[in-house]
Amino acid sequence: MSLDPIVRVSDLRKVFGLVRVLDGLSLDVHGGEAVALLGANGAGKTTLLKILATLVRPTRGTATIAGHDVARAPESVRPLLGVVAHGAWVYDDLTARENLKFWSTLGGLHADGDDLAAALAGVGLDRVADARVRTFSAGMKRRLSLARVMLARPRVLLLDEPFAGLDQRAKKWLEERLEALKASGAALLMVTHSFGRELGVADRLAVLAGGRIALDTPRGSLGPDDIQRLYAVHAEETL
Amino acid sequence: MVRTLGWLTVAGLLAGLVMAFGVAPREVTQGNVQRIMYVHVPLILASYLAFGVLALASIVYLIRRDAVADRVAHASGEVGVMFVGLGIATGSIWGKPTWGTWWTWDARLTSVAILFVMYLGYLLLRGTIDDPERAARYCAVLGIVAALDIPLVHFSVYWWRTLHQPPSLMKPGGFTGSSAILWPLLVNLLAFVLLYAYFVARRIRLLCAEAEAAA
Amino acid sequence: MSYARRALAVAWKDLAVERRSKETLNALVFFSLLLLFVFQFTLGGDRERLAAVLPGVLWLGFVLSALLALGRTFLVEREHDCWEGLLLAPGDKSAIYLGKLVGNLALMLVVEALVLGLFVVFFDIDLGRAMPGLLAVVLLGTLGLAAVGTLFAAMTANVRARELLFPVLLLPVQVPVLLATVKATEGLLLGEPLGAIAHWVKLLVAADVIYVVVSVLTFDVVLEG
Amino acid sequence: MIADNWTFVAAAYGLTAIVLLGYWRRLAKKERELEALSRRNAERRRAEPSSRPPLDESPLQQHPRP
Repeated sequence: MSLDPIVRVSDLRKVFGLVRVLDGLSLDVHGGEAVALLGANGAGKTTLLKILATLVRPTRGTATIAGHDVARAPESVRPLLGVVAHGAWVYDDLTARENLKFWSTLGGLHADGDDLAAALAGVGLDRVADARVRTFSAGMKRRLSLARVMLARPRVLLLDEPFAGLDQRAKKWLEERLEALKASGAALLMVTHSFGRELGVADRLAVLAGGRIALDTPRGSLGPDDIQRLYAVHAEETL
Repeated sequence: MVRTLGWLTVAGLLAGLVMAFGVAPREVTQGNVQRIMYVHVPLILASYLAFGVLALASIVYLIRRDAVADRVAHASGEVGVMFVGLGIATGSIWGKPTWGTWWTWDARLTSVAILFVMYLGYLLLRGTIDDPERAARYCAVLGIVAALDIPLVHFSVYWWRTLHQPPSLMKPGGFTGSSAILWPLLVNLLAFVLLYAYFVARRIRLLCAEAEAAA
Repeated sequence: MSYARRALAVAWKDLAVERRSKETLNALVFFSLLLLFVFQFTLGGDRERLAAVLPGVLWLGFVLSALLALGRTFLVEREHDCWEGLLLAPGDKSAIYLGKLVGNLALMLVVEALVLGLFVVFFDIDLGRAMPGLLAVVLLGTLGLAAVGTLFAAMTANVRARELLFPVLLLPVQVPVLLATVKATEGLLLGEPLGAIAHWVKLLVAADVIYVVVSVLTFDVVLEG
Repeated sequence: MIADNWTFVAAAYGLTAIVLLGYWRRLAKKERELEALSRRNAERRRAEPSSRPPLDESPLQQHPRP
């Protein structure tokens, strides 16, 4: 794990209309580290991800990725980012290979045929590489968007419930991919609702409640039920 | 400051009225109905000023993302649309006795009507977007595109009209530019520019207060 | 030069999606047939009246199909949730604008060729002499419509009542282009030499340059999300 | 010498006056409303300083899923 954090968030506030969704949130994520972000529905998890992904401007406070401020210098942040959000960013009428080619070209990468084939094979989509994405299941679309992200070899990965809707085999496979990315030095921030095996990847757990980080603890040996208890204590107490 | 501007405006408007009805001569061909010019022309020229300020404020906003610049654009757009709308109304009221019809596709009235619809769209866009930051950005872009479009509108409408009917420069029915008409016109123009400035200042103050109340 | 490659990638993607789904194309083809019948019923019989009204009718058909096509520019992004993907693409966003512009131009020109073809066949109009000039005017006019249309489509993509807002914003701004194209077409169909409509063509060129330049400069701001 | 139709002149000036006054009054009215609103907010804020606004995240206005 590298020393100084790649992702630094300090005293972040975001107001929608009259509602203070984020209110003085601070969080750091180091390279090679994965942080699981837990929190009740509407606690602001997705808002935090969107701010870090330079999609939403914070009302106050700062968030930097590799030293670049996400609000003031989004252009220098974006090449470092890999975002796997609810929307899988796939065009149904294009094939998997065409989708990948489009996003890599748009991202300014010079991925040639073999890179694309390797990425597709990496996510186990090589057999359906030339099938229309319209025929894909949610899990397959998720794997395609992960292939897109890995092509760019991001330094920071923002994942919004990556494990949702995946079967056991796909979850195990995704876990290995995320471990590999962590090993390569990328910082991972993963929003999740479940306490089960998904958290295996996480080195730290952060609970978001009341617009702030209510708990930030290394996962260590915590089993699913300990996490459940800790979450219940911190997440509910401030609602 | 705004209060003094207010009184100055009132003085200007009164002076304008005195000039328009007292000093200005009774126009030879049209009779007294020509006095409508002293409110019709200043309204339209002041609205052009408003749309110019709107474009400049939009450019400043895009460069510095300064919320005040956006409010200047917003206020200027609102007052501009009101002025140009009144300009059209007074123009057609003036046209009725002069040409016998409420509306003629005269070059100047047509291009002014197009501006009115274009900047009405600006206000509609501003009203439709809830998030203030996004509304400011989109309206700034529209403000600039609309301003760049004004010369194109003028050329196209004038060429479209001049092929059939001589262009009427300042007002319907030709323009006998004598100094007796010029002075009242200039005084009224100054009065309406002051009025524009006063309304924009009040509106900006209101927008700032609304923003503070929301924060 | 990844700028050009990115623009081409966007254009290619739009045309590929359109070629496969044919959503917009079908809608526009059906729309132009509808237009043809409406004009046939109202004007068909009387040849002089038709000839006099033809430029206006033709461009009305072009503008209405342009509104349909341009209004859907960012529909595929919205429906497939790819809007944020475009936002996060590094580099100058105007590449995306130019890609979308090329895609729109191609689509609109195809439909315009169709509408023109249908008019020539069904109203048996002789375009022979006017053809080269008309081609230039149609190209310039379509570029004018598409340049601002693509920019405004991006602005109204995520806004309530966008189907209403888009035409209300676009049409007033496009009055110069509409006037110029209709008048130029009228001149050409009356057999006037290109010189007679030179000022309209110059206006169209000026408008196109202004629209494309201002759109390229401001597209980054519009696509900021 | 066509007849002097003062009625049209009166109509033009009258309409202009009405609209401009109407706008001025609307501005003044809104300013008064805002004044009252902010005064009430200030009192409410002084009355219970510690209260935290409700946490339900309003639908993200940034990207409403149409």
